[in-house]
Amino acid sequence: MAPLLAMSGIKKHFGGVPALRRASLEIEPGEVHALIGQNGAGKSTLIKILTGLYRRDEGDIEFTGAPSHLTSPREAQETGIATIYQELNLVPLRSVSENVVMGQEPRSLGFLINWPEAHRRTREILSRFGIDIDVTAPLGSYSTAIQQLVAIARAVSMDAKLVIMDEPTSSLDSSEVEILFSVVRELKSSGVSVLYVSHFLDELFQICDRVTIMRDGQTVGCETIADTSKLDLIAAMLGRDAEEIAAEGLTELSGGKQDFEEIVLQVDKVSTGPRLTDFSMTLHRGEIVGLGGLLGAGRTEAARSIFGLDPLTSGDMHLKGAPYEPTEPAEAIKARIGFLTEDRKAEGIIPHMSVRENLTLALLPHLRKSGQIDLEREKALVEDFIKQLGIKTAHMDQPIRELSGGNQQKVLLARWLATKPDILILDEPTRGVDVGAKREIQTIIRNFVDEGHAVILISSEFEELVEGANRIVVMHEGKAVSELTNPGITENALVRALAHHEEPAL
Amino acid sequence: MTSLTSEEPMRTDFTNRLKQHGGLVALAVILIFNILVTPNFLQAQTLAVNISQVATIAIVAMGMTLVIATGGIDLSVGAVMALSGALAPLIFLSDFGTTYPVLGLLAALFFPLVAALVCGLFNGAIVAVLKVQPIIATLILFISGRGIAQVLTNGNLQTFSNPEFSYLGTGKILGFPFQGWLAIAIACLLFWLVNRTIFGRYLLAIGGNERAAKLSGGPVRRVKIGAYVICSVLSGLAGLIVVAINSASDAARNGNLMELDAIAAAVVGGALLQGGKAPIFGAILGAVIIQLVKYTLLANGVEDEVALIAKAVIILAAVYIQQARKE
Amino acid sequence: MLDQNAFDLRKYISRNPQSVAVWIALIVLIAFGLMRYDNFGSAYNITSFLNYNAMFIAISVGMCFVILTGGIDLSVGSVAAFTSVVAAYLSPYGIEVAMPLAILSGVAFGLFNAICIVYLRIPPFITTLATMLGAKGGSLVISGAQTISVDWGSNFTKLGMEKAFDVVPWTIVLVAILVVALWIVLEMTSIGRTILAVGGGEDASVMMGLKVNRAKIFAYALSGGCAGLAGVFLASGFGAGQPLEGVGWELSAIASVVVGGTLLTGGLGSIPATVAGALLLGLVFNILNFENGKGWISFSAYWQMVIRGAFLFAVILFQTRVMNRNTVVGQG
Amino acid sequence: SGLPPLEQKDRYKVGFAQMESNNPWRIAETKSFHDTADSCGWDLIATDAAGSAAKQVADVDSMIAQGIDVLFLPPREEKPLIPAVKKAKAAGIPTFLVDRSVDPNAAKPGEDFVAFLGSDFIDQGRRVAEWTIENFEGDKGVIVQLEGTTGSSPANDRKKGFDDRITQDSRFEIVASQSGDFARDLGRQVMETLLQAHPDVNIVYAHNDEMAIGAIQALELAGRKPGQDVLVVSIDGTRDALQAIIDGKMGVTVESSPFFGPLACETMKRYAAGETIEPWVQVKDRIFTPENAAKHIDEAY
Ligand SMILES: Nc1ncnc2c1ncn2[C@@H]1O[C@H](COP(=O)(O)OP(=O)(O)OP(=O)(O)O)[C@@H](O)[C@H]1O
Ligand SMILES: Nc1ncnc2c1ncn2[C@@H]1O[C@H](COP(=O)(O)OP(=O)(O)OP(=O)(O)O)[C@@H](O)[C@H]1O
Ligand SMILES: [Mg+2]
Ligand SMILES: [Mg+2]
Repeated sequence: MAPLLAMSGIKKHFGGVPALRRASLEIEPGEVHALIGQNGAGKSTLIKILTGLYRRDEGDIEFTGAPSHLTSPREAQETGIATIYQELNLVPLRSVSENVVMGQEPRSLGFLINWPEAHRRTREILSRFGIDIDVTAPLGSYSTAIQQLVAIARAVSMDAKLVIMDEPTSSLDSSEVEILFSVVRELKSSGVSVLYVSHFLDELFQICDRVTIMRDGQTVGCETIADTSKLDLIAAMLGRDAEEIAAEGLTELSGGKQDFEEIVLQVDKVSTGPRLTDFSMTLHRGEIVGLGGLLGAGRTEAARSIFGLDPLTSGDMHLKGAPYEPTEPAEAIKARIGFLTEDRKAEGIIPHMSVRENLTLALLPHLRKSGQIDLEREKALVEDFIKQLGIKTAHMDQPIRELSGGNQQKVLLARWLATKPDILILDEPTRGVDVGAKREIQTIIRNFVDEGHAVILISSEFEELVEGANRIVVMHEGKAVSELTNPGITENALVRALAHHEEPAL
Repeated sequence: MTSLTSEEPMRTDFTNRLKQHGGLVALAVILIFNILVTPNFLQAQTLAVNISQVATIAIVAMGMTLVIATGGIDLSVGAVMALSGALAPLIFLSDFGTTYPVLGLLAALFFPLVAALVCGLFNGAIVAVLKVQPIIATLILFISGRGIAQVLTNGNLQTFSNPEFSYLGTGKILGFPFQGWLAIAIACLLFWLVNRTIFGRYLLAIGGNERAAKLSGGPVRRVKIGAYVICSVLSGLAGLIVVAINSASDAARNGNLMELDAIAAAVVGGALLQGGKAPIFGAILGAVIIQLVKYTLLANGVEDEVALIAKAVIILAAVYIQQARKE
Repeated sequence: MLDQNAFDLRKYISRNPQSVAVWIALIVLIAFGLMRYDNFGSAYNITSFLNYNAMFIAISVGMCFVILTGGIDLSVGSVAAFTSVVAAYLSPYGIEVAMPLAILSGVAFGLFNAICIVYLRIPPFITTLATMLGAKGGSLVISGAQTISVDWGSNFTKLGMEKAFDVVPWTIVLVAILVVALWIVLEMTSIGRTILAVGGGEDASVMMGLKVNRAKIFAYALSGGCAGLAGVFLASGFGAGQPLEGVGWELSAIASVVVGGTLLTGGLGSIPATVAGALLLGLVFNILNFENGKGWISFSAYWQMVIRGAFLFAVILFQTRVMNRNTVVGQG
Repeated sequence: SGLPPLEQKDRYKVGFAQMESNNPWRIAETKSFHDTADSCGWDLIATDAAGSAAKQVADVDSMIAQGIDVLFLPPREEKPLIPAVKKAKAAGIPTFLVDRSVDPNAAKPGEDFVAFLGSDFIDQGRRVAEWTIENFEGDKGVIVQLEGTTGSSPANDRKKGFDDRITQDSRFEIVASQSGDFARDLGRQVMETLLQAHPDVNIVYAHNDEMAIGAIQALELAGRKPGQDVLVVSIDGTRDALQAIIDGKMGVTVESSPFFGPLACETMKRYAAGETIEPWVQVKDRIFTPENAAKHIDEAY
């Protein structure tokens, strides 16, 4: 049988930087095909080329046996490719119904949208996912998980030959994942192919038939799932030997002292609104405390409350014994707290400012010399950090937007290290950075706590939390529900705590 | 220049540069055209005339550039000009002003600028504290600012003869108009402010990414208000200059349509309406281009209505060149 | 066919707190006028008020579409002046020729704006600023800098000066049809919803496979067309094409749209509330004229400007208060 | 279809729909109506259309709704104000046009409105031209004309009157004619520019005194001697212009008086008394020259 989709020799550059160099992908009709690879391997780019969102530099695409030259997602939809992109691409201001039916809304009289029918159809589609909500409300008023499911529902409702899911489960809990799987199986049994991108390798073994592995913009292998193992896949993704990996563990965070005495931060029953209702934790000098939880558990809100971004509605905090209630970030920074945010683009970098200017942004008040910025000191300091953290930049005055994600992240990390904080809050510090940079960032974090500082670490990567944190505070629906202590935390224990938010047996 | 790597082919380098300096290219084209066509263009007096006419637009455009750098816009500049322009003669023609001429003169310079500053505070507070969209926030003073000026003067034209005050608009240093020097001094000051001070760094950061700036401890409100205040004070100054040149204050006309000229000058000079860039000398360049276009069309007897169309085309072309640079 | 929730008042209020503010303000102002002035509620005042404000309602609803996409259209005033001249020249051929062609000339300006914005990627503010200058120059050129008399013999002036069935002026009938039609377009057609989606997130709309460029082009063309209609009203209601009219109309249209609760960043807004915004701002003039009759503020016209600014400020303050109480999702 | 009658009574509700208030002339005119109100028994409603003919019509509408007895209207434009005139008539309100008129083909005095009170803009331009022809001493008159607001009727008429007369004398040539928008500041800027392009100019004709004063400033800034090497002529008769004439900087200004209040009162009373009013109540425009400027400066505004 001819493949449903065949992509070969795909190349793509972004402003001189190669993102894809000879990528290929083949999908059979009616199969569930996995696409895996490290952050930045090029998975999303490959998908966007397929759906016409990006134009390829080179390469051939055949869909249903004919050459395909799609130039927009709309054309892709019309030829039978439905896509759930990685960055949730819906319109939060508009209603759930609109987000589901827009583009193929039911009409009456040929031009008027039939709203009752649209709502009915939306409810019906969502009910397959076990969701029963007011579909006329703005999508943005619902949780990320619901938004994610709405995006999936939209794609699934489209009568496609191929449904592409780019990391669909990153914000779903285990029961929601199960529902998704049953929908995927349903699609498969009705002859629809599914391209499934995920970092959760265990999932692949449950629903996928074959897997394509990408590394550094190239396709490095295609296996039948049944014939491979998790370790093999990881090895292929990293381009390293499977045994070696098994021996050394996956992160650089592990290690460090184990006994902590001096409490630097004490948070008691803090709430800031519906997304953070009851949060408590203790942080000692020299300690990494992880915050565990699914997306939407309120980890970011917890960090925001400590950083003075959301005013407390109840509870209190103590910093080194003294009462502490910051009302704006500037105060938190003065109290020697730093906050590396999860959304690098929206809350971190200032795109057209230089590496130097981005790096010293939080430090500016200390660089004042006779009314102006002490440029000499600024340059020396930046020079120092670039060397120390191994930031790859042509020169310090290069605009930060031209740097790769990992290097941008290092600059932002340096922004906070430069303020010499006592406490550093890191929200997804390694999200979207490549393997090498990830290890380097983890080393920087390790060194930082070894110098006697403290870190609050939020990460969706279980290894990072399990191996890195001295303790993990598990959160669920805005509450701290349990606490795990290293040594002895395992991924399984964490997963169990997350799923059932109950004290796991150690 | 030397720090550039030589890896890029020469040609793209050249076209890139051309785009980077789209404004300068436009200026050169206009200058060459004028030298060839416009009678008596190459004269010191022509230069003096253009400097004296461009100075007020340039001064306001620089302030506007700061506001635009924060991602805002200020429609009230013309009204603020009218207000401060109306206050000055009120003060030095008052009993106090005529009894104590020197104090009166100083007060006539000081209080109008204070009034402008208050206008800036008002705009800034509505934008930064109440978080109202800048167009609407500054529309309030756009509508009522001129009205206040006219209420103060009862709508009357105030004419006067006060050589000391008129020096602002008619004085010359080294043969060139005082207000031209003033504009250059302000440009240097603002350039320093933007590029060397913490305020300037935050200003650009806020325009570039407001949330990131706030999360890095930037005083977002204060800096935004500051930008509106500087813009208003500069507008107030421009209003005083106009009054000084004319030896008359006309609250109905002073600064009329200045907001459009200033915004156009700032954008032609390279400011991005979404914020994050504050090309101070670019604003001057933009103002000069707009002034020269006006001069060229007038001096060559092009009718008013055709001149409008020409101005439209030139603004579009200049911004298109600027825009191409970003892609 | 209608969204049943469109009529669920409580939901409407909780989801559109900003729009509610404008309705309250409008009702309060009308009540104030009725109580304070004789003849304020007379049929003559109501019809002449609506007749005059029909032009502003037309450009405001057009502007609303542009703003919903996240853009802006500064050219509407000049375009209306231009089309009034076009309509005046064409008036001998009757309303059935002059009106469509004049509206088309407005649409042409809108399309020009759209091309510069969508394909040349020049920011809307600058594009439409240039078009504002260009259209003004153009109308002065084609009119020879004179007002152009309409043909009083043809049926052209019927539109602006006569009443349908001797009851309601044709202008009002027409603008009411326009408002209802555009309301339907926005609420119940795919292009209307696409416009809302584009304003709510342009990239997301592209990825959802929506016809984003088409929606933007439609919005600017529509705004040009509405300005064209306003120009027809202008020519037919005043008997002349007026190249000098339209100054400042863009700002009052923008103010009407924003006062009506539409986000300048796009994605959220409503046609009826925009009409309410236009009526509210127009009513201020009407009330000031009546107040003049009381002899209080008539001595200086300048007080009127101050009062108008202060009134706008009050409405905005009121709106931010209302909004703070009912936090809207997706803002800030 | 005769004119609506006006009964004789002690107090009248009078509407004055001013077109704009952005220049001293208009302000003086409005003030003149206010000043006359008490002595003439008027309850005056004065509106301001801020330069928009359409709004002026709407203003008239709201006055009709308020039930005025008499309307005084300086129409912003010749044609667009015709509906206002007709509506007032339909509402039984006698209308007097002030300082500008409407298109006589569409609305006629004695029929649609009572009368036009005002001067003749074309004639003003012609008189300036005549004075210039008589008093210019050089061989060749190189003229720069500063026009009023593009498209406005005084600008069009003052240009026509002047151009028609001056071109009859071959000594004169108009080398440039550009709009200064009736404003001092713009008049100065335009003059500065035109002076560079046409340094040989020796006559400046401005459509109003404000622009003339601006031109004088431009000439002085450029080191010229207005009154000696450049003759400045204009229209309006403002205090500043008369002072400039006294100072020898300006040649002539033809009066265009804004003080319509008393004339309006008188004409209205005549009409109420049943007199037939002449269609055009002409205002006698004086001409101010170096000979009489000092005598009249105290009457100027
Ligand atoms: N619009 C863009 N402009 C510039 N570079 C880009 C752009 N999109 C992607 N890249 C770069 O292309 C490379 C591949 O990115 P891509 O998003 O395809 O990775 P991915 O495999 O999907 O990673 P992840 O698992 O993090 O989603 C990365 O180095 C990224 O920085
Ligand atoms: N006001 C809001 N309106 C709509 N969505 C929101 C709002 N605030 C937060 N969200 C969404 O809810 C998601 C989860 O919230 P939150 O940041 O509290 O979770 P979290 O546990 O920190 O998750 P993670 O850090 O893994 O992203 C956010 O990613 C955001 O997309
Ligand atoms: Mg990806
Ligand atoms: Mg989070």
